[in-house]
Amino acid sequence: MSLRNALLASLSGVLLLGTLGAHADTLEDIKARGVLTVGIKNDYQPYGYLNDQGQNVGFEIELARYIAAELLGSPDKIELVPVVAANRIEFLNTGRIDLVMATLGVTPEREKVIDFTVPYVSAAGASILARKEAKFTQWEQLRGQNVCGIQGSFFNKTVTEQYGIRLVNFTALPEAYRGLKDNRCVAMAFDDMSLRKKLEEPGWEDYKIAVEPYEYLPMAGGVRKGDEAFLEAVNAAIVKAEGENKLIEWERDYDMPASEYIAQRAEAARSASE
Amino acid sequence: MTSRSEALIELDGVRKSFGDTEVLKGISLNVGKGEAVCVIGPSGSGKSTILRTINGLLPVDEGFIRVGEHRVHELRSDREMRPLRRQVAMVFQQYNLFPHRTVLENVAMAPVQVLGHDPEEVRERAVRLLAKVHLDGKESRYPGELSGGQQQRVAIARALAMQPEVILFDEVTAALDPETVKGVLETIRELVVEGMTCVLVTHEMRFAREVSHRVCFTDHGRIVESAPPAELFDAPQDPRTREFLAQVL
Amino acid sequence: MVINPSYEQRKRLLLVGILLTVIALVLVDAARGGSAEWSRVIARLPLLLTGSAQGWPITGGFLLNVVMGIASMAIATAVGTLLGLSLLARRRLVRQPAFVVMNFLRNAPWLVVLFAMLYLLPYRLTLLGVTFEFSPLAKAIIGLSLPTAANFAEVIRGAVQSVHAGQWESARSLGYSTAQIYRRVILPQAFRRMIPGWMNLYALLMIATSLATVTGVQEVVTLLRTTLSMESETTLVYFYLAVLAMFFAYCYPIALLARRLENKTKGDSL
Amino acid sequence: MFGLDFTWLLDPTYQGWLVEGVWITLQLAAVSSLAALVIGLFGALGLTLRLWWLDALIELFVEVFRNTPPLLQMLFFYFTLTQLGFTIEDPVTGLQQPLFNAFFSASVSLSLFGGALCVEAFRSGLDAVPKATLEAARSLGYGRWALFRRVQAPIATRICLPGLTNVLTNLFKTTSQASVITVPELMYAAGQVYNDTFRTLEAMLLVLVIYVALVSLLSWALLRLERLFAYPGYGQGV
Repeated sequence: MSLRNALLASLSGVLLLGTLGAHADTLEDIKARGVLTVGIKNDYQPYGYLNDQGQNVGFEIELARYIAAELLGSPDKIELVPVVAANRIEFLNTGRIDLVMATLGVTPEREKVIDFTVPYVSAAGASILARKEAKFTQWEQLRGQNVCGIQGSFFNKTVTEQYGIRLVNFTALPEAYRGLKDNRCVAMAFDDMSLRKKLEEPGWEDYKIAVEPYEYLPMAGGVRKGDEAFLEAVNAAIVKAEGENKLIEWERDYDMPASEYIAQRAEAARSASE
Repeated sequence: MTSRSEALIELDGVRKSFGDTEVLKGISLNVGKGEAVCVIGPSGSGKSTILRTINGLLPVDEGFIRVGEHRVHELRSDREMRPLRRQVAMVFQQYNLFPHRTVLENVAMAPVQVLGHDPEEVRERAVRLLAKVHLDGKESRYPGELSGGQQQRVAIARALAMQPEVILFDEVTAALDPETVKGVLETIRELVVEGMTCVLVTHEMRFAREVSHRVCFTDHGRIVESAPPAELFDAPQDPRTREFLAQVL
Repeated sequence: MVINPSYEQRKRLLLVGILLTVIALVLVDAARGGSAEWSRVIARLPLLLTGSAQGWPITGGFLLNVVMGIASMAIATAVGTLLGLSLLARRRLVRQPAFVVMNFLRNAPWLVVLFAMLYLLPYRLTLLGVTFEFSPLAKAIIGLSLPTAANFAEVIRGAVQSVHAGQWESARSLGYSTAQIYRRVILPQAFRRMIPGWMNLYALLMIATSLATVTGVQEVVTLLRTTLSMESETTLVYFYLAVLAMFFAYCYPIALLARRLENKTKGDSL
Repeated sequence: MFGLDFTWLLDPTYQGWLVEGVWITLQLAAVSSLAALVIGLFGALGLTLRLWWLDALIELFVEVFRNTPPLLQMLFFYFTLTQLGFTIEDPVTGLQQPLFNAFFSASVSLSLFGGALCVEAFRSGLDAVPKATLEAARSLGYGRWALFRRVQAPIATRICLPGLTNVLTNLFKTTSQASVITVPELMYAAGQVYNDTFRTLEAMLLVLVIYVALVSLLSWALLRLERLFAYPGYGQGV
């Protein structure tokens, strides 16, 4: 009887899966290995992207290198692993990487599965990209409408639950943009910074940011749960960088608008160390 | 009739069922060394089943079977059966030659691979046996290239190559064209004359009469009558035997 | 059915004709201004085929699909043989679990198995002091090989069971052990009948390698999707057709050969 | 236990996504199976006409769809048809809207893919009707159409049922690929859930079990059908 067999098989499959991975002390591990493995973005200006020479650069990359220098003595004792929204938590929790520094917003859901470092940037959440003639300006006005999005965005659930928006979620960003251009959706919901960058490209003259983000949220690094010693070491490094005004420098280096948030944190870091 | 103690094959009270149908309802039969016994009877009377219980291809539900010193009914696994099967060869209605091996290989492979005999010696034996069944010159052919009668004679040579004490023949001419039957029967007749112990299930009444020392008539899972051929064919005792013979002769 | 001998020939002729017409149309299109689109496809062809613009080394693209297909098939053949022989085992304790595993893997969609493997296998696994690294590519290969193995097990079972029961009887009467019967009698005959099924499975697997795009492996569909974000909309159709043609050109001959062999072995049962 | 956490299943939003996912998967499978059967039937009928050019065209259709990835076929139908002008003007906004939404694109693509497999299944059924049976019927004076309707088709349908079971279960499994073109079926729902909860393994295991259960149910039902229609003593265990 195939049905019973199927259930049996699935049960045994579930039982066979113990917990895999589970590292004890990352700080010890990386010191033994002599290399820090960090998950970063490579398609996300200004935080992490490839420059013309094909090198990984960006605001978060600078910070990651700084941390490597603090922990291991050299900014080059680092392995950069490109990640995307949908796999970065998985990469971390299965041990592929030790630290995520990939535009990771601090949300309660994520807090349940990983530990956050101290936040280092406050970024805008999702905004709405639509054709110039679009009339809506509020999230609430999009109730029941088809809006293109991306699988794995943190705001998907909120947007569906709170604003009743029907998200049409693509797996890849280019396809979502194409969906919008093909008028499969009235608008596209995505990270504010990316959408603004897209508007600068040719072919997007007929579009605008129609709805502003409904929230700002701090971005932080992520480490595995319960990895106290490592978390403390990383936090110490970040605070040290803030105190040395490094983040303000990088902000300038990568053409980011000067943010009050970073300045405040630098101030706080200095006063704490005094 | 052969007495029990001298018998090479001894069956006593053998019963066998397939699901709800009882095919053998208590078969008792003795076959002496050098004896040729024919089993005849209507189809479905259990003739082929009797043969298959003798070399353990079918396990029995009840009863006693002995071949030489092997107590077949007590053997459980294939592993325990193997020494028995080396003494009891079988020839099938559908020949069951190995289609991926040449005629010579068909005859020679089992003695080498199962009995562990010297390949050179077995080869010579196989060539001799093929000549004996009048198939010299066909050694390197494949079974698919031979007629049914020729294939059946290869099967007999294959059985002989194992140097068995008994050969079981299961309706070996039933699938053959009439013109090729003769050669096969001739080969079997020669074996009987040489003193090979044979148990034959057959529809060829004339052949049974000529070749066998004793004929058993089976009906509905029982041996109804067992007698030398002259007696059984000319003066059958049981009404069922008479009825059957009236139909087929 | 009586077949007019020229029937098949006429049919073949038409198919070849259609193929030539398509090629001619592409060429005409290339000659008349449509060539802009095709030249884009040709410019990207090394990328789509090998994953690097230079054409070497292979970092992705269609050749990576080929590599994945071959690696998965190798694993699937080994695992599937074990599984298939377990399906034929006389012990219930061996046969039933094998049956459950086979059925489960056969009834699960390839895509879901692939996804499940991606998250089920750890990135690093230390067993007895040996550390195994599972890159997404390795995971995709394993994920693709599992359903293939289950299907191959079924092919093996079918082929072995298609060998006439008389072969078992006669081998057993000759005193062969079960292992010997498999090795000397059954498998040599079943082997011929397995080959078409094995090849068909390979063609199926090759097609399924496109699913690895969901695991982020840089195979041809992934590259196609990224490439399209850089190309203008009008080239879309051309790019898709080019990649569809790649798969067709690779898989169709294999499927054709498999069918020829199948028709050949159909008649050779005893 | 075992580090698996299924507590997210209690969240009504996730439940809603998953239930809708199963429902859409069933719809997609039903629509494309029906269409595939119709395509397969017409294709096989076309083959019995023994017109060489029709035969060639059907073969072309079958081979193209059988030997290319269904995923790519789906992407093709979803993205390029709009490009080729399959659009419709929205009466309100005056914008060109795609004629085929994701569900429709997936259905069309799956129907064609499944249809190609069905043609093959029906064809091999027709081929497998013993020549001797057909000769016997012809010698009894049956004409071509009567022969097909009264003898060939009834036997062929029964012979091709196991093959058809394979095709339909295969098609059902292939519906999971529609998630890539945003059809909110089961696989898509699972993606939504685990991207939110990060319980990837749990979500994938759940979906795996659901698919295996559904496909097992389908093949079991088709097996029953096969047994129900079988002619006693004919074509079994060969």
